[in-house]
Amino acid sequence: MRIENHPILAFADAATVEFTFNGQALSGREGEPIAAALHDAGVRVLRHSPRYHRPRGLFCAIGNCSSCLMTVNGVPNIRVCVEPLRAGMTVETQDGKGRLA
Amino acid sequence: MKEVDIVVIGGGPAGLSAAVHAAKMGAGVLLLERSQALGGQLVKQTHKFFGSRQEFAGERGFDIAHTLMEQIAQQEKIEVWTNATALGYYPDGVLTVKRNENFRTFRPRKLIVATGASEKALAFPNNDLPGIYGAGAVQTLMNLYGVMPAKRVLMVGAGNIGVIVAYQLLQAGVEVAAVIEAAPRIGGYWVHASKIRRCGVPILTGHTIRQAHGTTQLTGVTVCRLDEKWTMIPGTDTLFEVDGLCLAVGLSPLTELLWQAGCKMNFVPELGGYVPWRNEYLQTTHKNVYVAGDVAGVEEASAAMVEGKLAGLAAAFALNHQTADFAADYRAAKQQLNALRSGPLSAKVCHGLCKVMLEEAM
Amino acid sequence: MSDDIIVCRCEDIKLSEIRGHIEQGAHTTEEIKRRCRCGMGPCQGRTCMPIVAQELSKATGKSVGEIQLPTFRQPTAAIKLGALTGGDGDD
Amino acid sequence: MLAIDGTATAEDLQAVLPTPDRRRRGAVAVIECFQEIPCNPCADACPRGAITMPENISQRPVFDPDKCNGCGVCVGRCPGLAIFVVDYSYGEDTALLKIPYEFRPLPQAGDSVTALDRQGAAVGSARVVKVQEQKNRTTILWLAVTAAMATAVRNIRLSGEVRA
Amino acid sequence: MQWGTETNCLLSRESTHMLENLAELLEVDVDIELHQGGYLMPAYTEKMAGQFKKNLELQNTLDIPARWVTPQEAKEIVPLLNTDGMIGATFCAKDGHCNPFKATEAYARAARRLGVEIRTYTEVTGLYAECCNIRKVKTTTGDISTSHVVMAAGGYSKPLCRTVGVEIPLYPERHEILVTEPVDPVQEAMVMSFHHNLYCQQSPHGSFIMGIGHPDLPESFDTRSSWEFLQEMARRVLKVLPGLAGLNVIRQWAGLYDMSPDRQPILGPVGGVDGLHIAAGFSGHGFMISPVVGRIVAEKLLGLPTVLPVDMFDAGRFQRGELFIEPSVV
Repeated sequence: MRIENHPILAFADAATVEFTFNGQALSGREGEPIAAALHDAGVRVLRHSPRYHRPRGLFCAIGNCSSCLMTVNGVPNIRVCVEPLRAGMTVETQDGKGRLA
Repeated sequence: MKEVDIVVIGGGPAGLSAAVHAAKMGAGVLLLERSQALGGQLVKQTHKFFGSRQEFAGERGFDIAHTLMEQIAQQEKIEVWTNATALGYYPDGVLTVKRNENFRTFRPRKLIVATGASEKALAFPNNDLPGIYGAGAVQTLMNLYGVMPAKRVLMVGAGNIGVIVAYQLLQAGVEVAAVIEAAPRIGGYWVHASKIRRCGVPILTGHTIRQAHGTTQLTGVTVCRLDEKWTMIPGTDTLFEVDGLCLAVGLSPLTELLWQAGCKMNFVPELGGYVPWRNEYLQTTHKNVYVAGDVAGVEEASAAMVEGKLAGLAAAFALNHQTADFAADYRAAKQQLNALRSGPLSAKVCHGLCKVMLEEAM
Repeated sequence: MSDDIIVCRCEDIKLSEIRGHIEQGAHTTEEIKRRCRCGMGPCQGRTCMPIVAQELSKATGKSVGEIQLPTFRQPTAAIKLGALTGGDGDD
Repeated sequence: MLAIDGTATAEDLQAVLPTPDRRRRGAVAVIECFQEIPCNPCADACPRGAITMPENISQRPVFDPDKCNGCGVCVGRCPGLAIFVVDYSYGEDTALLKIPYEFRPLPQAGDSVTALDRQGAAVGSARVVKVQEQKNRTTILWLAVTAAMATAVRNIRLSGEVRA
Repeated sequence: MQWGTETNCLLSRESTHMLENLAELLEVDVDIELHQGGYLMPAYTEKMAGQFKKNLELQNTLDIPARWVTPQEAKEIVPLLNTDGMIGATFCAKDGHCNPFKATEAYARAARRLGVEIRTYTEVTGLYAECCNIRKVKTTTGDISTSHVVMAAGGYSKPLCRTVGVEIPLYPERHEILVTEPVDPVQEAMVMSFHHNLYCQQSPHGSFIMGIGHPDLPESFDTRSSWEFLQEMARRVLKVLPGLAGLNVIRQWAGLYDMSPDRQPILGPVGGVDGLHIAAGFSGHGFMISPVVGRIVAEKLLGLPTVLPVDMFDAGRFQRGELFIEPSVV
């Protein structure tokens, strides 16, 4: 969910772009981290962990922790907390270690 | 390979200030910032800062960031690289950098490390469920991108970050179920605590997490009380039905590059963990490596800015750059830092700093 | 969901495993790393090593400051092999 | 207690609330700053020199109620949102409060809102007299409350809104 | 097992057999993560192809199941392989790798069970000999009296032997290595290219591990990493395995090879000091042959006949000018 009316901050306008998440059409703001657009759409499970297949989501938001690795445009292990959203991206939940394209 | 006078690593309050003051002395500066934008944690801070006018007291963190960025833009001697991560510092004095998706190498004559700190994690069952965030992540989502992290959040940690982010959550329209804190006392400024308290948010000191619940994402958190030996008291469980859990349980300095440089380090709990030995010029035991801000010991942003100034001036001076007011400028900044650290709340930091101060001068 | 605690997110390592290695005589972060890969993932141990150090401190009676951390190896952030071939060209 | 749950005790407040004599003379600031933090914008803000820092910025501000006229400039400047203005001379049994407010949506002058105490509990209703928006985005709300509530009320909730 | 001399072929063949059955052999319950995905060794010149084919003949007479493969077959074995310029390759499916930490642990457990005392966190500071006989080992946790010492301290063997006046021609050489983040298995076999002077394998865990050989590195105990290695490694490996370009490097480190003048180990007693036996100088391929070498060292120590002949590796060969020439070594 987006913050509609903030007492202190004004959020810069960015173009709305379309992308897909596991085949589902979603939209977000161009250039924001993919994880932000997914959160706005209510998607918080970003991957499943390599050994126990536990659901994982956004945790550190600075590209440190490996919690948010997803497959983007076919490339595995993309840190979506820092990867900017671009129009037409294919974003997929990653199960395990990811397949080298 | 590019030769540079001074490379500043980190575009937060310490790094920005270091770059400005080194450039004012006449040194060429390359400023590296790993994220898309300068400002570090400042850009996520919606509250007004403490301190005095010199440290922009009364202004909000993100406004201060913009002021510093303007100062940077005015300095021709500063080159700014964003999306640029320092990858390694090698024995031959070469710094490697990833900028966008390119690999670059430098041989800086002086290096100012202002990499800040990273958030500590907490071990409890199901601590990896989606919906559990570091406080920094929550701030990034809400305050940079305008996205709510959850509908109802439990905050862990009543240090300044915990109480400040709890207030920011309320400002964003997110419900805050409570702030819990393992210590028997609130660590953050009482004024920040009072702000969330009068919004009806309970602050539960002497409480910790027993367990998080949820199958695919967070649905609740069981909290229990701690006795004076920090052990969980049976029968004191409370369940909070929340879809967000925010961890603000402390910071530890991001010191990888300092270890790689072979700087002598010391474990100082008062400063957040391992920090480098340094002299009064913020120079480490590696003569070309200076530090400023949280990487030198976790403290407030105001102190980080002044440390940045000191490190920037000292590194430029060491490269034979001179200005007429250098000595006066330096003395004034020292006094400014001492004033910031003069209160009882800085006693811990001062105590910690004593454990890593080198005596010999530059 | 189990009651166990994930210590290392990268390699999915649980607290019970860490404690098991400590019981079997692993008394340094380096030994634990070699036995179970804790800290060897993409995050370079930033999340897990403080927790491991705490466990070692509890088990050995040493203070956390006396627990030696594993070496901080380069690179501090992940970089693609393809990016490394570029060298010092323009961006 | 502030250190335990973030709420000032009666004793804490005793030291900062206006004396009966000062109450009678009209609007006055209440500086609920109980901790020695390095900070001095309140002293810089006061046009009448009623707030000063004794020696260094880490001490608590010293307040001279006789110099204060309750203008409320400090209310909007205090980084800790810890300064309020209370005016017991506002009406027969009504006091005027000026409180800092940083939430949206803002109430409008004339609205009736729920008055909250220092723990966020509803203690009655308040009438919004004026909404003073400021450049620094800390809005100052002027609230009319019963005199009996004036030392307790420190926040508001819009009608029908449940924040926590 | 794809060596060019009978001795090395046999040492590695026997060691492979031992590793294949290590748990039974040592009577310990340890999974050493042995994975026999094969080694692929591409040839890019006629000269190299000629040597490889000669090696194959030798290997096949010794029951080592290596074979010649065409570039196309090589690509089937390693799908990411760039076969441009490749004449062919040799491949032995029985080659593989195992987890060295686990294998060491297995041996340590077996040794302890047999009564061996293992002292960790104990640094050997020197040896002590009297009348040309070993008497003591000096350590940071006290002296140990003994009449026999097996010096298997890698590059540190030389300075330690010096403490009793024995000079062995070893020198440490820094070798750098890098590892990528793990991905699902795509490459079973290790690629070892003499032409590019590199090796690259995907571990069972999923990460790729790779290193390069440097011809004339200075003697050094330095184990710090260099930035040049990252670039050089990436440039070379992407020529052979271009599909790895998108893979993230997460760590680099360096270790020491204990090099001997002919890049072959020094095994057995040394002249001058009785009771001092050397097992060092493995020049980067020690782990591979260590199971059987360990056995041989024990046999020699006890004066028993050895399972394989290793006299050609004796310490005196350098003085005599009888270097052991192995044509197939990185």
